[in-house]
Amino acid sequence: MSSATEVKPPRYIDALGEGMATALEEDERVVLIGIDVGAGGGIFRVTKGLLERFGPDRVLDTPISEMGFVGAAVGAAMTGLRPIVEIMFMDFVGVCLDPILNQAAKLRYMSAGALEIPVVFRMQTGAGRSAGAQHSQSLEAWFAHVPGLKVVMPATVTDARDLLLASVRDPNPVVFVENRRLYSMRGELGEDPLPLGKARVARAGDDVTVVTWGQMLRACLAAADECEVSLEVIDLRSLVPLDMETVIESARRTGRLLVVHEAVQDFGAGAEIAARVADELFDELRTPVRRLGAPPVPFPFNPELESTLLPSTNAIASAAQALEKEG
Amino acid sequence: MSSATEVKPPRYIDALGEGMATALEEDERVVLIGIDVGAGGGIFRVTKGLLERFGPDRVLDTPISEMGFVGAAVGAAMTGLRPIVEIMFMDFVGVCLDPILNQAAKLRYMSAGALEIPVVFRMQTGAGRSAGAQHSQSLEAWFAHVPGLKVVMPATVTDARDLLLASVRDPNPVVFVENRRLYSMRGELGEDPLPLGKARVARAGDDVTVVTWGQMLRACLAAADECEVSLEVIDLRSLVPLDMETVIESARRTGRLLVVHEAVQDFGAGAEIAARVADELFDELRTPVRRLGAPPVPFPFNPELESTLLPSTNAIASAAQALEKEG
Amino acid sequence: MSTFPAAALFATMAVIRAFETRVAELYKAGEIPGFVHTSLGQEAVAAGVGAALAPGDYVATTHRGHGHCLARGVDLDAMTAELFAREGGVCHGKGGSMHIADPSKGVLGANAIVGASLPLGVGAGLSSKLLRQARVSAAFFGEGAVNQGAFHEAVNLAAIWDLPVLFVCENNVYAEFSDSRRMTRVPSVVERTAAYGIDAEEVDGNDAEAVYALARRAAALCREGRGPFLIEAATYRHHGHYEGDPQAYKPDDEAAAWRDRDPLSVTAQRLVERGEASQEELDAITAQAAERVDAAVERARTLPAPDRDEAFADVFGD
Amino acid sequence: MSTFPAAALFATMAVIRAFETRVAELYKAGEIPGFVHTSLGQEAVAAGVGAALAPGDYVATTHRGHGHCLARGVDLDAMTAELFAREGGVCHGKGGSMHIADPSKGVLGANAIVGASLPLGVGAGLSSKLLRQARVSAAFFGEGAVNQGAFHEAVNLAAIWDLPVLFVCENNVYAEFSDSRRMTRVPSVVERTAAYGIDAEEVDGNDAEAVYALARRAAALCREGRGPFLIEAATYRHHGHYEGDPQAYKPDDEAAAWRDRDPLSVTAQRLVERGEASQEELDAITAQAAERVDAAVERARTLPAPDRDEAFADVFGD
Ligand SMILES: Cc1ncc(C[n+]2csc(CCOP(=O)(O)OP(=O)(O)O)c2C)c(N)n1
Ligand SMILES: Cc1ncc(C[n+]2csc(CCOP(=O)(O)OP(=O)(O)O)c2C)c(N)n1
Ligand SMILES: [Mg+2]
Ligand SMILES: [Mg+2]
Repeated sequence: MSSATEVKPPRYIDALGEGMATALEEDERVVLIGIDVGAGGGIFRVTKGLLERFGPDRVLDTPISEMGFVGAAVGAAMTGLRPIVEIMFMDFVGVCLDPILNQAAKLRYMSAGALEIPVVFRMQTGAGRSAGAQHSQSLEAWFAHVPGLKVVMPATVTDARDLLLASVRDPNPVVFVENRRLYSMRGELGEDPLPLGKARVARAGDDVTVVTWGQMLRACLAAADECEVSLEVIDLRSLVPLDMETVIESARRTGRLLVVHEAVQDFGAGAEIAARVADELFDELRTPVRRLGAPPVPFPFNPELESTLLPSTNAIASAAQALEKEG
Repeated sequence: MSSATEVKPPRYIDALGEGMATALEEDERVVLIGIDVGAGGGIFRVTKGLLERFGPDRVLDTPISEMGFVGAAVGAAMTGLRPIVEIMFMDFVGVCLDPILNQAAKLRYMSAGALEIPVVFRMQTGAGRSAGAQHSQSLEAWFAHVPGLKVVMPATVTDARDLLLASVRDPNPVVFVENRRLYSMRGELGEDPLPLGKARVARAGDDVTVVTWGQMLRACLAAADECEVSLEVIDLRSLVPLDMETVIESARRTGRLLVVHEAVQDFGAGAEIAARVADELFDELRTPVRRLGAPPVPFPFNPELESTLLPSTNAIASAAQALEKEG
Repeated sequence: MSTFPAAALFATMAVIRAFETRVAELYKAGEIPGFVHTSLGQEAVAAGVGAALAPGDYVATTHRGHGHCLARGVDLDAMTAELFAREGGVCHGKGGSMHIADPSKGVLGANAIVGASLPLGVGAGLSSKLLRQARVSAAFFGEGAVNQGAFHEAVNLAAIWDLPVLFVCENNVYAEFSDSRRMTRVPSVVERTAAYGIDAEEVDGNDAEAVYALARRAAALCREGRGPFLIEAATYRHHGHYEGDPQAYKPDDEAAAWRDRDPLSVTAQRLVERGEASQEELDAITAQAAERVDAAVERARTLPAPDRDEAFADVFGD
Repeated sequence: MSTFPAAALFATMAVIRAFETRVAELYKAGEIPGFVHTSLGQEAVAAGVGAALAPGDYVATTHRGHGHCLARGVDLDAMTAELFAREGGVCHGKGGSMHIADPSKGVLGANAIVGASLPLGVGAGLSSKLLRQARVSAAFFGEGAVNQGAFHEAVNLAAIWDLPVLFVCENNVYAEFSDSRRMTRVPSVVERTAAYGIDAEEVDGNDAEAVYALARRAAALCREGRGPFLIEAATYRHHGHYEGDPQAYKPDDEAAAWRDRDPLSVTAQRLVERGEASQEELDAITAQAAERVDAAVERARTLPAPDRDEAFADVFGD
């Protein structure tokens, strides 16, 4: 976007860092916890400089003990701190799910509101880097299925900052899903942030509504560019809360809906959106709701094979065109 | 069902025990691993007598180390054994997910088929016993979202035995979900088992197709009895493989579909079935596909509150009747 | 040695004993839903540690946590109502026996996931340290939980962060139906704790005064920034794992032998011997405890079930 | 002491050194996708343990497992092709550097989840015991993985089940960018292992002969049913955590000091001193290793990408 002369706009990764810095700045109770988030600056350099700036009492390096430090973050959130805990690859929830599933999501409810748990679980997701089957999963649907958790997926540079801040300020546990492949993406930081829980119409259009989030937003916008039909692209921003109003309003207008995500399509989050829209707009839809996600296979190491599994710009464009032709 | 004079038919729990005994009997490589599955006979007495009958080399009691012994079961499956490992309450996957999610589900694929992992993960699910929010979850949708896992939910006495045996004989990792509330249910054992992967029409009908599994089958059949309209009740039996043919065939005939499950409705497995049917039968459905599941709240301890969260026979019947009126 | 009046420890134990005994009966009678795990026989640990902690200190406990909650001052009526799943319950009937929580008393909750109390307790200790509160966080757990990875990770974290965490292991011999000594080659939890380089001591878990003395010393160290500290309290559960457990796994005379060392008798005897209390006084305390529990039960029975809206409240805060 | 020809250990190390060196270059050049973690500096552990194991024994390893795979005889060409994600890859290009697996050689796979190799290795040991195969299962892991609950649970399980598991901890000082000595109060893994009541010994991980001798003794004990056994091999990784890591966290002269104790030099020197090999012979072995690796790389470059159907194959077996 930006020419050589002017200063480059910030990257998604810079916006995340700024969001964390602001959170640490504005609230003494905010702490950052995770493997190499301090001295190392983060395995992907997301937290670079925060230890130097805020000190070891605010930015805590941990051993490789996710069950321990994620659980400790939940316990700390119950007792006055507001931790941001990094789980690194989303796949690693395999070793530290209990504090999220059985503790953070349920303790407020089980204590009838006596316990408040303001904690942010940062994790990054996404295939397309030949990271292999154990470092590429998108499991946001899991967390959306667990009552008591908010699930946030920033897809833009400004949301990387704005949604992170909103998540830290939220009194509830938030699963904050970053997409690795967006880290180097550049973009502008907005003025007044859209609240957590509101979807955003990223591109207005008339023929087909495309609902997506995270990394796939770029592919959907690219598809909108090269597509013969007019796409309205909605960046969902969060699965919980789920802003169905924006989705329904758009799908009602276009009469056609395509849901696109990077996660495996079967039993993925797209199914919930498709099921709701197909029900609410039963008499108004011109065509069936369609979904585009990864097929039911683990992600292979080989880059070509891997990329064939992810919804491509072309696949999105042709799916949208097909819908438009269909009715 | 059975009068006092004749011998009572076996319980679901007896059928599970018989299935495991047969598996241990017919194949030397089958072993049973879990907390108190041996001397204690299982926390719910499901494995009673198996240690005495097959000895400590076939039935292994473990410490409270799920990550360790579930991972060990996967490693054992890779090297010649065919373990049945018990995780007890499904909620406990919070402490032992990695061996299921990142190892069992993926190692065959990552090794291009060189590693075979015939392991059965037994776990029981279900609310309605005031077990509290950490002992009542139904998370089958999670596992169905992970490529490489089969997901089986026996709803009848004969399936408790037949699907368990089929799972043990399967060369793949199987998540085997028992429902605690079915343990004491009595029923007949069938002659020739329906294969794993086939849904079963539990009740033929004409007006509304009801798809369900596990504990909810009973409620759906009861609803079919008291309902003014004719319900075709389908026991899905497994989510992976997913027998959509049976579902589509029925829904095409009735033109109406209701999916009922005990799990939280939002982002639950019902959404996948609803999304597929709404797409495939777009022009044939008379009414929108409806879902009945638990609302998005943890399960409370109080029995009355808890029961109001589970789809009741009445709720199912009226949802079906409403569909029939709707069109 | 303890400067804390032993009679007070006895009184606390008497309340726990009366409560658990009554709860066991009520559960059997079908008046209490769900699962119930009583701490009968382990009262001295709850009383001793409970007395050693200060106001503002934290407690994270387990499925067997009634005694810990009572010893930390959670209201008896509200707890009883909770077990009855009634409106006045400390968790509005939404938590139950395995999830009693009362942050106003520092009780962060009983927990139904074995091992979960340790990381949560470590988190509370982290808050105390970073917020400069000098609060001690006591994490209770059973010897069976020591085989959970959460134990290993949590103790190590507390150690490298020098947190004011008091790890309290109630070694009551069994985990469910299994003798925990068969589940490790090193049955001594204190020995296993050497792996983390923290102070750890074993104590007679049926001697409330001994538990109190050690816990007070350990808590003081934690407050001075010399934590964490692990206490292994050797004790025994008189009842089964859950109420209704036939306990076929217990050797014949084992239970009897432990009952001879019943924590209440141990302290009662000493009080009388030292002339600190007469048998009459102790009987009065015992009777009083039973009356309090009876009253709480009567009260709970009269309470209505929680309002239906409770089922949908408190999922999210705003 | 070792009766295994030290020259053979040197030859294995030479192949690993050549392979890892070349892989690092190719990764830098962008010829290898994904993440790559090399074991440069740790060759003696792979060579020593690899030589001590017998045919049919199992190996479960980590993200840093190239050396272990090569030492157990996984085909160099197939491994190279795998790193190139090509058709002839040992995992058909679907696994990659972090997931090399070859059951025909007993290699159950490298693993990208820290700590996962331990429970899997315990499972293989369980198979060996229950199927009466007297196979040893070697589970490799780094000192950073010792802080995972999986370590704690797996070692305890192997202990109570008396399994033929050889736990091999490569203590290379760092876990990612962190000095592991800051992540525990007890940096000695052998000391921490006392918590499980199993035999554990430390060894100079840069001395292939010492590693071999200890591993052979430990494997023999395992075969006799006297396992498990834990080996802590003190070593150092010459490169960063992953290729491209700037390694700002390493103190100035640390790397240099360790390079003076380079495992290949250590063994080479001894061979020459003891007159078991001349420098010329060693140079020839080194050159040969480089040639083998070059040939494997040339070959891999010519291979096509896997057929597109591979992406959909091997999810389920039937
Ligand atoms: C993660 C997990 N695994 C298993 C269980 C089932 N369970 C409940 S209590 C218990 C035994 C706990 O033993 P111990 O830690 O010694 O505590 P005690 O019951 O003796 O007080 C088990 C296995 C559980 N609740 N959570
Ligand atoms: C469960 C889990 N947590 C974190 C990571 C990220 N990670 C990969 S390697 C590594 C360091 C491992 O250190 P160590 O065990 O000493 O092995 P080394 O890299 O030194 O060989 C970490 C933290 C991971 N892959 N899995
Ligand atoms: Mg116990
Ligand atoms: Mg290391």
